[in-house]
Amino acid sequence: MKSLKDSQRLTCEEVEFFAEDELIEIIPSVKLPVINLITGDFGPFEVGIPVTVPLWLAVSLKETKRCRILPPSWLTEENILAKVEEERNNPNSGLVQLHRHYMEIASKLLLVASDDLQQPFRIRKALEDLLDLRTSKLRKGLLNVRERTPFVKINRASWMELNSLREPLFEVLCTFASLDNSNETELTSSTQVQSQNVPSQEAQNRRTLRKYQ
Amino acid sequence: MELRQQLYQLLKSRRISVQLDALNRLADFYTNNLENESLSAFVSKVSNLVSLYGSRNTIVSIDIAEKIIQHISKDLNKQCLRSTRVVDIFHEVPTISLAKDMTTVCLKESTGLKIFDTPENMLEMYRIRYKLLLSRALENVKASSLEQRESYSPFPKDLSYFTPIQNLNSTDQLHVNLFGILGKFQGDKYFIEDETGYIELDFGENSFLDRIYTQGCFVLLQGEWNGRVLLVTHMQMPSLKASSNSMVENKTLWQSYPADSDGREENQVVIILSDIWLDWESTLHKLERLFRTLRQDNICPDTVVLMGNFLSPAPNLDQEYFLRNGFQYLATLLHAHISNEQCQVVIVPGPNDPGIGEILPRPPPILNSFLTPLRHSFKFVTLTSNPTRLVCQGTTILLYRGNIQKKLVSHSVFHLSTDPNRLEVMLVETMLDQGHLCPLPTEIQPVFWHHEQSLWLFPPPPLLVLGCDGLKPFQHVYEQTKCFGTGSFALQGHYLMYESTKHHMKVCKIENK
Amino acid sequence: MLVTRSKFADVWNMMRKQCLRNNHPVLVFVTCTVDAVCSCKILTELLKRDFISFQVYPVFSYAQLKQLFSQLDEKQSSWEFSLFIELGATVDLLQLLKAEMSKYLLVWDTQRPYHLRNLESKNVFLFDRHSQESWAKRVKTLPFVGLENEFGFVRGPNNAFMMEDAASLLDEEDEREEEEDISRETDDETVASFHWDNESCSLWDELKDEETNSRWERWLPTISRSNNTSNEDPNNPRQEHSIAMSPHELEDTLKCSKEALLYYAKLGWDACSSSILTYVLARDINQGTLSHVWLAILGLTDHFLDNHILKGDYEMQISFLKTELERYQTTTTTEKEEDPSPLGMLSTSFPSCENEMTSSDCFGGGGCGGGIDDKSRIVYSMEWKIELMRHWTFYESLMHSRLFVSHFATWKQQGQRDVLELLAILGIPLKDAKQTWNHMNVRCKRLLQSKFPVACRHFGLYDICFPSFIRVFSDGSCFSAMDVVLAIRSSLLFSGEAYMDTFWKAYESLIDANVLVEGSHRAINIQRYYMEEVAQVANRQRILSCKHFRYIMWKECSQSLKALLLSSLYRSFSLEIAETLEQRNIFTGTKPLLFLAKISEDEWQVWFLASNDSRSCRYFLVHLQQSILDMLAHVRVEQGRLVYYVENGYEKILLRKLQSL
Amino acid sequence: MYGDQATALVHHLYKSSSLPPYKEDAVRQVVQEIDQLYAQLVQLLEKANNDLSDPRIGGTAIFFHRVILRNKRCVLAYLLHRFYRLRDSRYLVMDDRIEENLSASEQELLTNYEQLVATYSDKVQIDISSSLYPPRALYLEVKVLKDCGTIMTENGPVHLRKDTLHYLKRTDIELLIQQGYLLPTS
Amino acid sequence: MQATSTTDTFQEQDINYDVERLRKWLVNEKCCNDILPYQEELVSGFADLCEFQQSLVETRAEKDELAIVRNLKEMELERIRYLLKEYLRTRLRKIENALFYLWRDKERWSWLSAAEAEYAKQLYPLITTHFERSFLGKLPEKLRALDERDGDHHSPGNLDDLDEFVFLYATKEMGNVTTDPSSPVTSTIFIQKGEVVCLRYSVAKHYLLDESACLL
Repeated sequence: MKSLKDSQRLTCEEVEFFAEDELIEIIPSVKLPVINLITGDFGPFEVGIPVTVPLWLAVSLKETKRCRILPPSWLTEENILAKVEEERNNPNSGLVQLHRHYMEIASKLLLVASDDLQQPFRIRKALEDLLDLRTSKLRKGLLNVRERTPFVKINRASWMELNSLREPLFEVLCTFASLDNSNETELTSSTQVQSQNVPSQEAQNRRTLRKYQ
Repeated sequence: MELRQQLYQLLKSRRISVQLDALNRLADFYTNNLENESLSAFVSKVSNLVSLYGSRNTIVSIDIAEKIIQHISKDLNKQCLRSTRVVDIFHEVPTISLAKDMTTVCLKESTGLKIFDTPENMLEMYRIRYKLLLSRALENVKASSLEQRESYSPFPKDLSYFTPIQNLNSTDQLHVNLFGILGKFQGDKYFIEDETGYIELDFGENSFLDRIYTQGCFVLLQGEWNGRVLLVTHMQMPSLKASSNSMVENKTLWQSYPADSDGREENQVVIILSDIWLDWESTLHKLERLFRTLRQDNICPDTVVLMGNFLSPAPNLDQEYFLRNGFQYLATLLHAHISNEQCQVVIVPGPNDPGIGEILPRPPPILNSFLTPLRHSFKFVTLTSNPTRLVCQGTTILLYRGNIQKKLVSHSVFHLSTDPNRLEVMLVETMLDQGHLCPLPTEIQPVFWHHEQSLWLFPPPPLLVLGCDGLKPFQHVYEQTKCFGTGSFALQGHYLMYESTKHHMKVCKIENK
Repeated sequence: MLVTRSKFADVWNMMRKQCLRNNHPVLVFVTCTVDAVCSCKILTELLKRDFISFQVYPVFSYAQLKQLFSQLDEKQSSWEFSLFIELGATVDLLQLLKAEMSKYLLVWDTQRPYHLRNLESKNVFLFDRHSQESWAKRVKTLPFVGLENEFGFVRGPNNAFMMEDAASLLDEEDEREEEEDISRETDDETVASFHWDNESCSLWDELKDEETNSRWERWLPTISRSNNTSNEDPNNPRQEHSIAMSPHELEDTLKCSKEALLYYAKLGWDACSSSILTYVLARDINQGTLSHVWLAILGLTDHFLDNHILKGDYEMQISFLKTELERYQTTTTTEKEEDPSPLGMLSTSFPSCENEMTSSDCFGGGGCGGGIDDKSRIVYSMEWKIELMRHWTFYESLMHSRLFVSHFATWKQQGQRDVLELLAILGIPLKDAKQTWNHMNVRCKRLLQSKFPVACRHFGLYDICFPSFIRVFSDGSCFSAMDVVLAIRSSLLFSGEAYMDTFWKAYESLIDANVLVEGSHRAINIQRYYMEEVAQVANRQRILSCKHFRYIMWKECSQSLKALLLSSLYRSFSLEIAETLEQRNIFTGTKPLLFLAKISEDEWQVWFLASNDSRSCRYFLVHLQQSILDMLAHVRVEQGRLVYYVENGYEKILLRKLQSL
Repeated sequence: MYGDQATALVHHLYKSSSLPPYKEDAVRQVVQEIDQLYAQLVQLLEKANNDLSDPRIGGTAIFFHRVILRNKRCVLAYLLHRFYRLRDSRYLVMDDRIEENLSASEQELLTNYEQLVATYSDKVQIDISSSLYPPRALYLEVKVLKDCGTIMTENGPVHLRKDTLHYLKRTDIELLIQQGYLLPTS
Repeated sequence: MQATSTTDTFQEQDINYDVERLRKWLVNEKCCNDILPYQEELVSGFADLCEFQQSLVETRAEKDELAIVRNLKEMELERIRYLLKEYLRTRLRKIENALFYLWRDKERWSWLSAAEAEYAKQLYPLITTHFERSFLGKLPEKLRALDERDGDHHSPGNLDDLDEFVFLYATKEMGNVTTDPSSPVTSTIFIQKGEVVCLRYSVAKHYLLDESACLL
């Protein structure tokens, strides 16, 4: 069963992969014609004129030194630090709104385009803090699930975080649910015991065992 | 190229990685052999076999590919077991060779195709045949000694009585029996030779006409030795008679073929044509008529043997043109009249057909390019050698197309009677006695010595089919061997029909209206 | 043909276009040295940038290369360009590989002298740092192509006349050398924006003087014989000439062979590591990155450690790299001020140990595990010539460092006492000195940094420092270029059959820091081993001297020694020996050193080491080559003209020949 | 106790991560148990000539019946999930040990299954057995671990010799990587 | 939430939102155990598009500067192909898991594509014969039937874990949602656009089908 589940579930790589579809601005350093992809037409690329492309495209251009990446507005040290502050200040309210792929995008850029970022080292640090805060929050939230609940609202969590949350949360919910179910069934069975109607049961047994004769 | 791509993709989709040469090999195999099979079917077959040879996740190298191909083609053959099997004489005929004690012989696997000979090969062959025939001769003597009461046998009764020739040098006056090969000096002088030496012969007045004696054939001699020449009083060949338990016959050679006789014993019809002169209108008509008639009295041949020559002896300019059209026509004809496409077409080259001419055994002719139409309409078209052997439900049919009788007659020692029927009989018996399809020295009939044994008749085959120019179709039974002359289809429209269940072959003729 | 720096980009782009046009892969052939591996890495990076598919083949000998090529041919694999790294310059590639005219061979090789056929042919591109004009005139004036065989052996005259001829020639040489030197100074100013252009292999002007020719007359028969007999490809014009000898041609062949002889009889090293060349290429096509610089540094250091490069030249290039470094690390260096990471202090470039200490302390084990990525920094610093200090104890590394071994003879009682004394002067307790460097007392490190050079001076050791770079990984662990090179080399030392793996281990250690660490451990053992061997040689006085040269002979090799010699480490090893000998002044005088080792049942490895490019050395080399040439039937020439493998028994003959001077 | 064998089977599979060897004998034992139960049940019913009104008889009968069902279900689950794992193992880097762990029947099943998948991907014109992981880059740098001769790629043949480094289209060599011939560097 | 907003900001570019949709359905499939309707037009459409693009890429005469463009196109092809293949693979997996269950469920059966239905049809005998060979065949005849409807009605590989929890992401306002139909007390929540709620699949299902929400 286990292997089966894994083979089916959404993996981190995939989430990362989806993140690469997000659009981002670059400043080309070479002249290129319009690239018409299936996703849509991008370009034309004129030297020095910013243009928006999917992240993966930006990255592969960057890797071949054909462009500079304009980091998204939120990916600066102070903005992130601000977010961190926010998280700190209200520890028991929900998470802070962020890009749903902020982690993936940030790490990608830090990897390939650190020279286009202002002070990558410190951004990295800030991000790590942010991540820690948020994960701890989520974990706390997980502990808050105390009894059988039909639903849980998780707002403003990034996709990656959701994905990491999935297994444990469902574990918890399911166990609660099953507990309930079990005593439910027990209850029903007891009622059955009270209102036992022999003939029907016997008839059922008959049906069951007919084939042995 | 295109195909190769597809194949590659399909294999890939079945998670099979394949090396380039292996890929090419498979592609070729597919194009040549399995036209009518869908590519994907072929691929799935391959993928199953891959897991058979070498594990599922090994890259398919060339030799694995070969294995797979062998396997598949074996399956193909299984499908066509019903049709008769053609023995590739160059690869499948096991060779007889002398054992250590130069008296018994043993069988060896064929060494495969070899062209280049050394004199040693030739000597080897002669020696072996010498032994075989000698033993046969001795058998005869023994046999005759048993029945001495009834018939007079000219030979004394002790068994070790063939005098080695070298012994004669000591004496100059002796009555001797010799066994050896007949040879010819310059001029008209003959001599006999055995392992030890040779002496000149003098036939004097008497001539022996029971067989066709030529140089290079083994004979028993009896005569007076006068120190210089041998006055021959009696001469005969080591006859096949009663030679049942000689040293080879008991181990039959053709056992070593995989016996194709699977349980199913339904009747098999083999049609044998000789001399199909495709450049003659009349021949084509004859063919047409033949197959029509066949279909009318619904005989559906499982094998059609086409023996050469495919062109009339008349010198014509562009053979190629005639051959191509001829075979084209033939293909359409067969396709039209023969329903079962399992039917096998065997093509035996004639002496005048393109290809390596004179030397025997004659390798398959160079007709391949002409045969494509045939190949399209029939699965199994085999170009075979001459002579060749068919195995039809366990019985071997030996086919030989060549003007052997002309050769023999022209080199005969004695002047022969011109009675054709007599000639045929003599011809057949000579061959069988000599245990050779053309018992002539190499300067007259060159042979590939490595494969000479495919010309031998040890043991005599149950069915021997001779296609000789200028011979009417005939039928002669000598001991256990039934021998048939095909006659010329082009000229008289004769042909042979063989039915496996009855083990019966008959000479037929299309009535010309 | 020669590709000078101005042309790098053009040639490369030409190749790029071709490959992209008809999707052919590029073949890369690499020898097994650190420099080669580094430049290979750079080049492949460049290829990846353009999505050009390539294939890398490690190569260990020309024989193997040949065989590889024949295989490629029969596999009809389609290719147009192939890159040769650290091999091929000194041999006639086209003839050796039977490559047809449609192929192009790009060569980065530091070995000199070039094989003239390579210079001549249009299919071979030799990447060279020399400014166009400085080479151009020489190349033009080398008219004697074709006298040499594919390994660049020139059939000289019979030995009797050899001696004084060569000698006198070399005299002329030296004069020319001097004026060359002056010209070089001037040259340097003119040389284009980069300073890494000095002429170490320069002997070349036409020899005008007629009177020498008279002497060469006598060589004539031998020359013509050699031309007819020696196996050269027929399509070379000079051959027909030499067959039909008109007096005029006769004399000029004469001259040619003379020049050729001298040309090929040079000590085969040129100063610029090929990884620097490749880096410059990357930079010119605007693909340079920080990691490329690092690779270049490693390559350079590799050559420096093997004395393939003159000190001045080395410093020039270090400074060049330093400027390059600025270009990439500007963004990060801005952080320095407020950045709490050790990098800030590191940048105070002297002494290295200081910052090492801090880094190792405050960044003990923490941080995200190694792996050479952009998170790490490269810092210029003055390094001490103490191998592997950071990965060993100070004491041990001192005892085994090449400098101190040669200077103190640390394998002797006396030497050890000296070292102890040194420590005492420094005021470092022995137990601290024997502490692993990372855990060494901070005070001691301070002491070291302040007093060490002085103390050394007291022992007559003056230059214990050399400019180099350190790499600080994100986890604070810190490698000096020298140590990295040593670590990589250690993995090149191969064991048994799996010599292919050695190359790949080296390659990985460029990518993976963990492998690098293993390497450093191995390197330590090798250092130890070096010392043992050196000690043996020096103690047993294994050195034998003749009139013109000295030689060392291992009649039987231990397994480990074999491995050492067969790998590319043999050179640094022999260097260490040579230095020691000089320091211990055993047989004073700068006679060239000849090494002979019986590496297998039936073969001797023979190589040659000259302390300087002096006249006598070159003269000896001429002679050596001639004698090798005479017994070519029994010699395997695998690594160009550096190392010869002589059949067992013939080594005696060789020696006799050489002694018979 | 009844049904232990069967549950043991399931547990055995559940504990092991990859595909453990097929437990032929265990299955056989379960079959025996079922047979014996069945015999008893039938006998019981005959004795009671199908009069189930007596709760004792009925109860035991039902009990037997349930045990039988349970056993069956366990074994079936065992087989089915073995199949699932087999299917998944196809996509991982395959090693031949897996092949040994299969029962004959499973071997056959596997081959048929592969055929089935292949036919499916032929039908939809999409080769679903390739590009199993999110594509990172178009080309890969791989080191050749085992000689695999000359193979065909989009840009002509390439000879993959042991201990060489190659930079090729991922689509061309993905399979070889899975089969453990090539190793992606870094 | 972000995705939409970002794409809104880049409205001037003509983005092919089908890619978005394909991805969404892939995620939906991946995030629940149930089999959802087969997105015929998406799959076939993209298959054709890929073919077309591929042909373009191959026919394009490569000038070296355009080589990079070519590579980018191929790269994107790879990405989209991956989406497609993963989509199909996931569905096949589910079919295999739910094999014995699908037979009885008309609705889900109707949601399969023709090829998939065919696949299921052919897979069923394979597995059943496998069972026969290795187990059922050895039982007494009466017990050989594959699934017992009576007694415990569990056929092998049923979807009892079908009604699991999922992350539901509202692409538009969904209003009041009754979260737990099973329990007597009806609890409802108000879900507005862009919220993520973790609840039972049985509840989410209906919203998935009318594309007013998708799973994460």
